[in-house]
Amino acid sequence: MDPVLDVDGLSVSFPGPRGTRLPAVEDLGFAVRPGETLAIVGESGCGKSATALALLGLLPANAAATARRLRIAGTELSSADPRSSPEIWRRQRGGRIAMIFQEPLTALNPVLTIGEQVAEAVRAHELVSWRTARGRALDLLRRVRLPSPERCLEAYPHQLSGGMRQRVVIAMALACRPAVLVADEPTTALDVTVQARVLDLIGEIQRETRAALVLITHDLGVVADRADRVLVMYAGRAVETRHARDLFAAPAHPYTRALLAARPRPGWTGPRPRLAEIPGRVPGLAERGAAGCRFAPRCASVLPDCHTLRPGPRPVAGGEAACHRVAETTEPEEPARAACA
Amino acid sequence: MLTRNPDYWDKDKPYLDRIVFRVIPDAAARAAALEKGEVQYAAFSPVPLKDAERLRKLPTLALETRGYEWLSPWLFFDLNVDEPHLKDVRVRRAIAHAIDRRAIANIVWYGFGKPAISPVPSTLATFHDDSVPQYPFDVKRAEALLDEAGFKRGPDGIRFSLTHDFIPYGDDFKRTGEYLKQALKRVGIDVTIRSQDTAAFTRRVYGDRDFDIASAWFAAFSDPQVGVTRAYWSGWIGKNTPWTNGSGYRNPEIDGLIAKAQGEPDPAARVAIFKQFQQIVQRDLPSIPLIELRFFSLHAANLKDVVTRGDQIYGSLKNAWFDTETSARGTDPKSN
Amino acid sequence: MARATTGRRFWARRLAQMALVVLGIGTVNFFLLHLAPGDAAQVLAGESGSATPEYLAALRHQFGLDQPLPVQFGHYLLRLGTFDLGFSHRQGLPVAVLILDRLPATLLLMVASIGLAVLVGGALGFLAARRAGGVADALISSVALLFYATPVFWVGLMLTVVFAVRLDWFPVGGMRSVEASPSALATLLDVAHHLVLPATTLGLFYMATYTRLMRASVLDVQDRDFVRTARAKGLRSGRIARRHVLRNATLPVVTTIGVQVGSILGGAVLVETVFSWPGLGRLAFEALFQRDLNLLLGILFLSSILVSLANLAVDLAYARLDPRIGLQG
Amino acid sequence: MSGSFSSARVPLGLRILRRPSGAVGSVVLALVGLAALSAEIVRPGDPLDMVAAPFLWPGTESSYPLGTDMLGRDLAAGLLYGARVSLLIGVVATAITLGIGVGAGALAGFYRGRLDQALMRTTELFQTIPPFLFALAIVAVLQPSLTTITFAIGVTAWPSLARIVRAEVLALRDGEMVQAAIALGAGDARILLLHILPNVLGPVLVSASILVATAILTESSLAFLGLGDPNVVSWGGMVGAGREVLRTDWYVAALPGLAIVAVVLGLNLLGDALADALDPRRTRR
Repeated sequence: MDPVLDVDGLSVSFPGPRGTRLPAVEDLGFAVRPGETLAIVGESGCGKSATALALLGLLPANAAATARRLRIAGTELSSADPRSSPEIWRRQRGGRIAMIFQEPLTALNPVLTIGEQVAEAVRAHELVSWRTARGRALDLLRRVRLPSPERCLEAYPHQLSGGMRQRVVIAMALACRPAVLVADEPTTALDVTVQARVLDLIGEIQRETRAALVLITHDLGVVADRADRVLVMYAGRAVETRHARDLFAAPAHPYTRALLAARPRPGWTGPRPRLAEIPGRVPGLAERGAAGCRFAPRCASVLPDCHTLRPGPRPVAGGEAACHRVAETTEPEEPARAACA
Repeated sequence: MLTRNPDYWDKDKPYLDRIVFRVIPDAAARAAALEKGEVQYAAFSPVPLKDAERLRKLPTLALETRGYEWLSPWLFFDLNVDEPHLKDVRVRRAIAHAIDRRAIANIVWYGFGKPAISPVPSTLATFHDDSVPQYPFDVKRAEALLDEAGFKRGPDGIRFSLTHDFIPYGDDFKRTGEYLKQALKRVGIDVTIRSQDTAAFTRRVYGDRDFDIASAWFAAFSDPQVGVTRAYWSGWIGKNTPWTNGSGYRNPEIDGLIAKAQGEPDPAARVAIFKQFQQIVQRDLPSIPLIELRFFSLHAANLKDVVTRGDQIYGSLKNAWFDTETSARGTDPKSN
Repeated sequence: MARATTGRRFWARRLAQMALVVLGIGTVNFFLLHLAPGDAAQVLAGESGSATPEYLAALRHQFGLDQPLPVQFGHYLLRLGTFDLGFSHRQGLPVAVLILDRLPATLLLMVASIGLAVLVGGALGFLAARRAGGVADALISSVALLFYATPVFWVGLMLTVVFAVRLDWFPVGGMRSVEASPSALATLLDVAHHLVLPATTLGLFYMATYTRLMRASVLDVQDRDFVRTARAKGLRSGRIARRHVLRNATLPVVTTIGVQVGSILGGAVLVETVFSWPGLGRLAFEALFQRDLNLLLGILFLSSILVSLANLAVDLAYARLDPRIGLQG
Repeated sequence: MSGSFSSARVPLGLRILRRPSGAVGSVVLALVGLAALSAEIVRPGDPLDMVAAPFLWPGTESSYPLGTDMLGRDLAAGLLYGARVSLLIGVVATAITLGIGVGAGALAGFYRGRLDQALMRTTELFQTIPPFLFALAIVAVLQPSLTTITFAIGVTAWPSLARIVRAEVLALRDGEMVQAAIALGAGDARILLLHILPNVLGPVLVSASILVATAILTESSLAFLGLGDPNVVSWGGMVGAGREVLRTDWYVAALPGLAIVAVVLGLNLLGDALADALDPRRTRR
């Protein structure tokens, strides 16, 4: 079954000082099959949100996106810049590929009722009357298990809780049964108790609609639980793309290993170990030289080549990793336990 | 709006079917209305004087100065004779010499006025006396008189200061005040102009007498006794009765002449009385006649016989008629 | 879950507030005008050629101006309570009649000019924001600023000279043309024809405020998350602009209208003077110079009611536009 | 996503000049200021003096490049001295407005309670009386002169400023900074003056430039209605006088009109630049 979302060579840049362009995302490639969940994980500022927005052509006006190949739900997009063919991109958005945002409090229009905003999503792609659209909206609100959906139709966003609003956003995303769902940290703004239920809802919907899900997150726990495959990003580049089990079992890239090591072990009974840190900090947009591996300055097992030669992706069990060291050793780290709650 | 009264006593008059009175408070708007023909007749200098020259040249409009002789308006400065400096007649005469009446007539009033030499305007031919003492424009004479009166120029070149309240009837009078300020500045008198509304002006000049020089215009009407003597009769002083004796001039001889004229039946004797009256007041000069105002009205070129009757501008418009033939041909021979 | 119902407490508070403000106005005006030298009788006597002191005294007595100040003020407040605005001795008519006669003209002028300012200004502001940074944006912003910086009467005079006299498209002044128009429609058109220049003059000045306000507001709303959500839903840009951007961007504009009613009435004095529009602004100016105390107080009193009503209307409109605002008042 | 380029804090003045509106605004105001200062040097003597024939068109006579008005007064001198008067009226009136507005706003915002209610009711009262009509009444009552006009404009323009200041003070009052100052035992006056007011400076500065502009416009409107100070040459007065001869010699009213437009435009541009430069959200290089 060929992938429903197939991206290769995706780059996004922003205007820098004195007319230069600064790379936020560099030469990113990944594919997602129907029903499959790809988690994109990395520290904030690594370009994962830019990637998500690029997929829907929602980048701000001053951003520039390019890609060697961009196929979404069967449509081959000639360029990653939505302005090149606005009508095609418009039909994609909400129709074939939909997005779930991070901030439920501000994601909804305060002066329109929930019903209007959900029905609107239906009418954007299907020529149906308002009455039919409202009916569909009601079904969608039931589908996302909102309490008393009839009243929600007439309610305004400020009358709903954060979790309820996120369910509305999900309902809107589902409106036209998109083939690809992009969720940009969908639960970060919610409290923990609500998070799990929202993620379950998304998973349930994905199984039912066989949609491909791109899940943007910085929470490794969520990745371990929900993701089939994982793409680890660092400073705009993919450092490792693997099956989730293989990644947690034997992280190939030093950065991935450092990320996993930085997690607290709830079950640990021994003396409380000092949490491992990654020295230095993520390079700002302006400090990303083209040559060499971006993680080199902070890498514990850095090699001379790392500073000069950019490591290409090398095959590893269940995927690939971009690191000069990968060729020689892939000995497993101490066994990774099941992810925390 | 007035509509034609079919059974008017003066048969088959008035010729006009309807007269509509429109209230246009702004002078510029009045000028535009006349120019566009929305309005066909306007009296009492309805438009800014400068515009009048322009409008008179238009083929569709005619400017009419006749009709105001009955009114005979004259513009003058009242000098408060109780003011320490103006008490001295030499100072009053110096001020008269410092003022160029031709400049006021031609520059300040754009030619809509004639230099006046006596409070009895020349339009009252029988009573007007042009042999009254004259005060021609002579700055050196003015300075000499002021020195003679003992008001030398101070280190800053100023002899003394006065205030001037101009009659609040629009920009023309304000300009006259501004002219006075410059004229007296040349002879070392520093003038501060004060502007206020009508109520404050009349109370200040004719009631509280809290002023130095005030400007005003009176209508002399056809007989000095009707319009002129009120400015000099001492009975009115300080009674807060507007448009009377502002200067505060008290001269029993003048009061006597005024009373005599009221009882005098013989016209020739009344003329002699008023000639003597003019000689005295122009000698004492409590108020300085500046110019005889030439009011004008503007009317459509094809509107004829607007001003015909004795009471002239106040007359009814029963004789007025629209000459539709000539205006059709566009050329109107006798437009003045 | 429907919006907070309109509390009776809200209405009680607002009416009390209005009464207090109006009472304050009455006090301020009354003493302000008593500071002025001369009074209505003085003016009447002045304008009628000349008057004997006895006549003046009689006039004063008739106008009640000879009573001690506190008594006059007491009378005034008493009458204010019963909405009897007193008698304009100058015009020989009760103040209320005079005001009601001139009120429609001023309301028409204000509604037209605010309407023009908000609609045109808003549209231009919206356009400028959509093309932010472009030539259209720079052009619109500078033209708006230009009108904001130009004296209202100057614009009025210029428009009269060009459009009324030279091009003869519009009448020079007044509210109705001389010929009595037969049908109501003709009268309506005639008044509208007269209204164009004065409303444009007053409107252009306030248009600049709304252009700048709408532009800033649209720019702000455009970056909001829910607009991005709307785009993510694949809505057409026109719909996004109307339903999402514009609806939210108009909120601050509505509040500004309330605040500006007072200053527009002030602007009306100038425009009504230039175009001899028979409105309250001009009447107030004349009343001031004729020391017609009752008339002027009546107008200022009415203007305060007008402003309070406008603010009330704005609050109601705002509550309808923005569901988050209940009517706690 | 895109990192912000937070470089060292660029001085306010530089940030204003960097913005196009700030640059143009400052240049215009500098020119007007220069004109006001150099009046004596460029055109010695009294601008109200009748120095030449009336109605000389600009450019017709070399010694009077901008021509003369209906009384033969030199328009160039009028504009130069007029700049001084207009700026004087604008600045002093705004100072009065700032005094009352900031005072009322700060006290209302800081002390809240009955004082706040009382001040806010007065603000509302002043806001319901049309400001121009109110200024008109004051000037007509107290006889038009430089002082009465300035006072009238100043006293009728403060309500909107009071509201802005009150809002700012209310926001700051509950901030940690103020709580910390209280904790250190600072008295109310100290807190208000040293901590709160400096932070309110931004919005006050912005509205100050707009207030000066409005004051100059109001003065010209008063002069247009015949309520200008007759002893002083002011742009508003010149436009008012020029109105009478508008149809024939429109330059008499046009030139001072343009001067007013220039200053008000300059002030507004400066206001925009200030607002932009001081707005924390849009701190650019």
